[in-house]
Amino acid sequence: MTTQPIHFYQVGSFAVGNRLLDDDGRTVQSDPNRTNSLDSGHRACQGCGEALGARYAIDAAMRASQGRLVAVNATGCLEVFSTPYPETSWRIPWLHSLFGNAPAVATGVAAALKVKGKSDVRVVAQAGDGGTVDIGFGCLSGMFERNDDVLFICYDNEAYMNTGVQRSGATPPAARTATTEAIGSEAGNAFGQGKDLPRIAMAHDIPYVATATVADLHDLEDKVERAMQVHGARYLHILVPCPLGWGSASSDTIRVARLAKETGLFPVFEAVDGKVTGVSPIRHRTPVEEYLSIQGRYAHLFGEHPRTDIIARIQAMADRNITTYGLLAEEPADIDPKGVDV
Amino acid sequence: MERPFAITLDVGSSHANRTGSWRVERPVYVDRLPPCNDACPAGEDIQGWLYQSEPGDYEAAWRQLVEDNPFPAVMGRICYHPCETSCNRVQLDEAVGINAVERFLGDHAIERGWSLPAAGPDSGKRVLVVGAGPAGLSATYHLKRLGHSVSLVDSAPKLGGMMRYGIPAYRLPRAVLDAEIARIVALGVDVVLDHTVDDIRRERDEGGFDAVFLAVGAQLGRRVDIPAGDSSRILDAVSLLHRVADDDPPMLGRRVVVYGGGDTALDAARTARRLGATDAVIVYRRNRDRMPAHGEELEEALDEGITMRWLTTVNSFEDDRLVLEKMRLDDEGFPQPTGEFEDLGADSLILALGQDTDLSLIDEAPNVVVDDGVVEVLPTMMTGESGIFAGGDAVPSPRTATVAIGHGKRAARSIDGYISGEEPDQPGRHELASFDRLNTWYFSDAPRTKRPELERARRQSTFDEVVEGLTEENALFEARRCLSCGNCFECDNCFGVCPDNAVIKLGPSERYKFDYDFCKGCGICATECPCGAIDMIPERI
Amino acid sequence: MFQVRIHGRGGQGVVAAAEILSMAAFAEGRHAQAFPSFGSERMGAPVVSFCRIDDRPIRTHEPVMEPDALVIQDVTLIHQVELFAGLSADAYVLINTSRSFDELGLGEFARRFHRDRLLTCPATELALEHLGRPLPNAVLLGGFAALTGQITLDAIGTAVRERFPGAVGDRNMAAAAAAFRFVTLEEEEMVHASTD
Amino acid sequence: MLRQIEGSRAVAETVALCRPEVVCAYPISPQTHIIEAIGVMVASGALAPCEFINVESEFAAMSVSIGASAAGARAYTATASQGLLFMIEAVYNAAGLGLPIVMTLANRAIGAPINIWNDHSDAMAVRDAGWIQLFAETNQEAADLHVLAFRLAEELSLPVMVCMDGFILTHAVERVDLPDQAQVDAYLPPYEPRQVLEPDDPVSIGAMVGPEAFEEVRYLAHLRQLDALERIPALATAFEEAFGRPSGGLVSPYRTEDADIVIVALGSVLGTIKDAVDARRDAGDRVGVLGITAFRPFPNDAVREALSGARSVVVVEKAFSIGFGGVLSTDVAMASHDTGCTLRTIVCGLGGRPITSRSLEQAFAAAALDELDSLTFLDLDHEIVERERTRMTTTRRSGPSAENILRDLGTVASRID
Repeated sequence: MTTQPIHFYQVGSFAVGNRLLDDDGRTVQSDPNRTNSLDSGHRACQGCGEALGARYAIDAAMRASQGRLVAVNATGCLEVFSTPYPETSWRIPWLHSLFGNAPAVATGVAAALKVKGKSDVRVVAQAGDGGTVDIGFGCLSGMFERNDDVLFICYDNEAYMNTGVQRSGATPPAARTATTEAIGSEAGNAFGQGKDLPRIAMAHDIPYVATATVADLHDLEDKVERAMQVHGARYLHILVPCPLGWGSASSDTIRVARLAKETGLFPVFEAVDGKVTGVSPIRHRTPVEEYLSIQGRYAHLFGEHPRTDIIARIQAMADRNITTYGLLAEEPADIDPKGVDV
Repeated sequence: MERPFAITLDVGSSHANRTGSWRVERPVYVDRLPPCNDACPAGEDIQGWLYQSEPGDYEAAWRQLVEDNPFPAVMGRICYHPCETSCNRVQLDEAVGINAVERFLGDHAIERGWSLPAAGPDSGKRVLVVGAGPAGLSATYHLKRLGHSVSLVDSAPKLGGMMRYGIPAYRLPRAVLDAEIARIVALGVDVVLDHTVDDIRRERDEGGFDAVFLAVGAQLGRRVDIPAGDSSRILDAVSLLHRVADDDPPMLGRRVVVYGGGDTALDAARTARRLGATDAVIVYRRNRDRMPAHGEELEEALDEGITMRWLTTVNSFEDDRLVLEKMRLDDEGFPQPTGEFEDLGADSLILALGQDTDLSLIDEAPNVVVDDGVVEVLPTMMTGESGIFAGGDAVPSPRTATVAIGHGKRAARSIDGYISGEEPDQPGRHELASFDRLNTWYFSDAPRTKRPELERARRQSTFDEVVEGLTEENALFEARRCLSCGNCFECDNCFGVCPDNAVIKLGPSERYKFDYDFCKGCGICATECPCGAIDMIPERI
Repeated sequence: MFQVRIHGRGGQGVVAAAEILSMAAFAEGRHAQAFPSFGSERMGAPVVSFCRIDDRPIRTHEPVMEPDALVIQDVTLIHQVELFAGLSADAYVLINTSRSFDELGLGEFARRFHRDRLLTCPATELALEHLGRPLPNAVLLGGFAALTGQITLDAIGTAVRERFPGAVGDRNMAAAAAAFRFVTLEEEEMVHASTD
Repeated sequence: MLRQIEGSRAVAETVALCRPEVVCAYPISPQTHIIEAIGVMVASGALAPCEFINVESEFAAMSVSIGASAAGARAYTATASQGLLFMIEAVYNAAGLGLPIVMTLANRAIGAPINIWNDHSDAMAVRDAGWIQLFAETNQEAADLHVLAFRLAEELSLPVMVCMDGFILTHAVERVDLPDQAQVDAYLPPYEPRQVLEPDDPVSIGAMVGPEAFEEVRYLAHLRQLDALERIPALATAFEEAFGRPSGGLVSPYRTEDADIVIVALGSVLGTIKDAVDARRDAGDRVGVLGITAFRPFPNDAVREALSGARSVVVVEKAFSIGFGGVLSTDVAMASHDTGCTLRTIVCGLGGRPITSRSLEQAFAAAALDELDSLTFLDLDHEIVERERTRMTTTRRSGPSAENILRDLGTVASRID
């Protein structure tokens, strides 16, 4: 992953757009003519991170494929809030089949396009963390193993939100869900490895695996674009905070995602052919408390008798990520001289 | 293609679902007052002209600037820039080098020979401005733009007041001063020099002026009675600087002592060095913390080898010996004598103990109230006598050129209102754009560009300018460090981060608007706005 | 049988309101049935819940088509959805707002009903005052008790405390009692107004 | 062209002539020979263009077919038994989305106890999934029905399941007249999808449908199955014209005119039944046979008409609804409720239990004398059943019945492919 050169246009490298940059220096989202693949009128909650992440990713994929894109969607929040009869929010060809089969359905679409000679049309499959790491896992692994020409995008909000916030294989330790209540000495979800899907995907040696968050649009769009440049099975894992399930303010969706990355709890990296080739370094290292304390699902760790022991274990997880992936930039990203061209 | 019923849906159908009805809070775009603008005594729209500079449109930036202040090049040198002190960026890394950019724009304009906006259509009204310092010249400029004819009177042979006679050339090169003054005169000003006004009423009535602006400044150096054998070796800083400005420098000898702790004391000491003094010592009754002089000035002085005698007073001056007494600060922080004395060899003593105003010209204008040696004025700058306004060092306020320029502008507007019989419209001030409203994540970290300084050896011996300007690249860089506090600068964040596509991008310099049909009021746009230009206001329930 | 329909938004405790009302009826030894409308809506979207109260066992499970009372938790809903569908001229309507029916532009509409059966009550303000949180659902039940006389404030109290044990329940109850007083006063004023 | 060929092979070659564009393969006996053969044809280039995809489960096999069909490709797969149950969620989904997938079901029993041999339990388990279900009596019909199935599926935008008895047909080498490519091309036009995922005309397929429209959606699906009742005979006629032999259709009556006993059945057992019936005819009983080719949609009218003259009807079934009785019997009873005939059910051939014409003859003879029980399990070993029942009532921990019975029979274990 090539870390962005900082264009010194006030916010050139971090904001969605910038009046001082020409169009190719801006994000897809800054384009008034972006596809809006997931259009207004959908029924997602206020401040839904998944709705945001889906539009970010699919709009970028639309630009990368010159608008020749087909999407397959697993059952889940995204599917339910985007296509309740009689209204759809999708502006692209879109197919929903079942909860657990999105990767296989996408494989079928890709096969059909190939046999029909429509090589210009590309296929994305999308699912939440439940449809990816749990019920869709078998089909996903099969798609990876066959290296089918599909970009699979997981919008990870770390629980089954559509059914009312139950624990999934991607729910982090100590997090409260409807099935891991904040009761008892080990309140919330149990400590454990969880299913590290990006790593599992890498183990299939597929050409491209990457993680991203809705907090860094430039990074997310770059990864979608790179993923679209290659063929075969590709996997993009996007962290999308859920105000309802995480108990965070609807206005904090991006902030929470940013903190997930800046604490090191959610490593943002990129892997080609099963090898990590780049990480998005932490810009302002932040203790995990800052991330945990603004989410209701961790409220039981604070309050009158803070569970410093559990917070310490979570901090340890973050620190491990920081060492494993080398998330601390050696020297602060320096300013690109071209950034102040006169 | 015939679609299967219900299971297959057509593009765009979700627009029928107006999710705006979910909203309990609505986002609204606001413009807030940036702290720099708030702090500028001359009332400049600093964020405004920095915004113009960022794309490199220096003329637009300069024009924006001179709307309020006709002296960018001068201010870019001598202003003590409270704007930078209050700049929100201080809390991020360092303040934006506003003053340096201002100077760059000022110099750039002089190089390009840009002229000020033309005088307004003739109102047929005449205004007398007494004193051609920053206050008088500023008032003149704004009065001309309002279409009034101005007669500008000064007792000195040249225009500029303290800018010329109080500030040494190494801080403010005369060419720069002359250029910016000339631009004002070019608007068509009736200038009368070497003329001292002794009775303001008579002057007004004989000249048939509709209004008067008093900007006579504070020209009299304060003296204290110091027992001295040869009083000719004692002079005050104001006259020293004045004579140097007139190319008639006095003989000071090699050992010069300056008594005082203000900027003038530093100017005097640094000037003495340049006149050949090997030892320039400043004697001050209090300590450094209580010194009224500005920090940067002191730093530069120390760099140049000026030495300080803190907590010390001058007791007497016999032959070539000064008798100094050590002081100590009492609990209130006032200096108290200790009875400990010491000698200091000196060829001359310069008193820099502050200045007084010569107000003899209002003796015949009893309604003009004088208190503590300065003229009482209303917020409109009008004195007790209707039609007579005053500003600058002659009224109670900090005695800086920037304040004076602000007075000039305010007075000009009040005078315009007075003679046209209309209340000058007071533009309502926006709420302050505080740091906590910013989302600084989006701003690139970037340290401030320091202005290069003349290497010391050269500077001590000449009156060449000490501080050089920024290169264009640096100026641009500095301008782009602006956080645009409280004012949208079109970063597209709100447009990008809305999960409901409820923000409409109106195009370059047109900003954005909300689509309340679909906005659910989540507030992400407000949280992620870098400059805090979005408020969330509750929908009434 | 007395049938109630409650309108609000996902996340405002609309379903809880119906449940609490049914628990209150149960506490009075009556038969009650509370149920939500199931939809794909999310937090913030308009939602509806229902409650039936009767002295006999309730067998029907059809939706409530013609409610005897309407409780509107979120006044912003009046500009959309068939809020007043199936409402008879004898129905009760309680709207959570500090404004009057005329201010809401419902003056004309309101004249079709009994004047003393249509009331507005600033439940959100009362909730903020007593709970410190804008949760008007339990509060409105106090107003409902006063408006319809279908249930006693005590029964509401029992149900609220069962639902929210401890301090939260007490604070909710205080707010509900305040709403009860508010509505009672309004009613009395109307009586005076009509007798004047 | 006439060939002496294995049923699976005949089906594979016929399917290939139908030019499927995406074929999904996941192995399960007894369907394996079919997809193996197609795999070879794709690999050799004999079948092209075609994507042959080795998937990781039956669930994926049907899911890949769904994606391929929705994207405009002619999709085919095959399965059996447990495999069908593992994909059942996707089976319903394919029908709900109206995707014209054709699937061969090599009928096999469902465990536990695990059993790889033939009966119809699997087909009956997805009876209500919304698929058209055609049953083949012979390998000739099995092959022919696939050609008809693709055309029927694509005309109506409904998935079609061609059921053929596992092993009995799939593994039997018999004479089959295979069509040639030109004949099939003439009969089966290229797939023109009713809807397709296409960037130039984007639509959302697979919306969530609430109470306000779901019932209508289901009713429309029912109407399309009723349309199939019209189309199946028409396509059968067209088939006979094109290929010079009858195949398919809704029902196939045999000696039913003047019959006062009619035997009703599905699939390959019909052949055996016809032999038994001929024997009973020789013995003087007026017996006939009604073969049901289209089980879904169920041809009520055709069945009623065929049974209208019968005094007694015997339904021979290779599946039954535990705790009730016949499955097909229920449908036949509904169809003939007003013909005044008596209806009996013979359950036989479960888990591959051989069905002999001798046993059938005895049963039919009993039926002629009105001595046949209303629900008869053919060739059931009552002694074993009794022994196990006593074992269960006497000892709590009697162990698994299947193993007990095998022990009683002296069989050590049974080979499982």
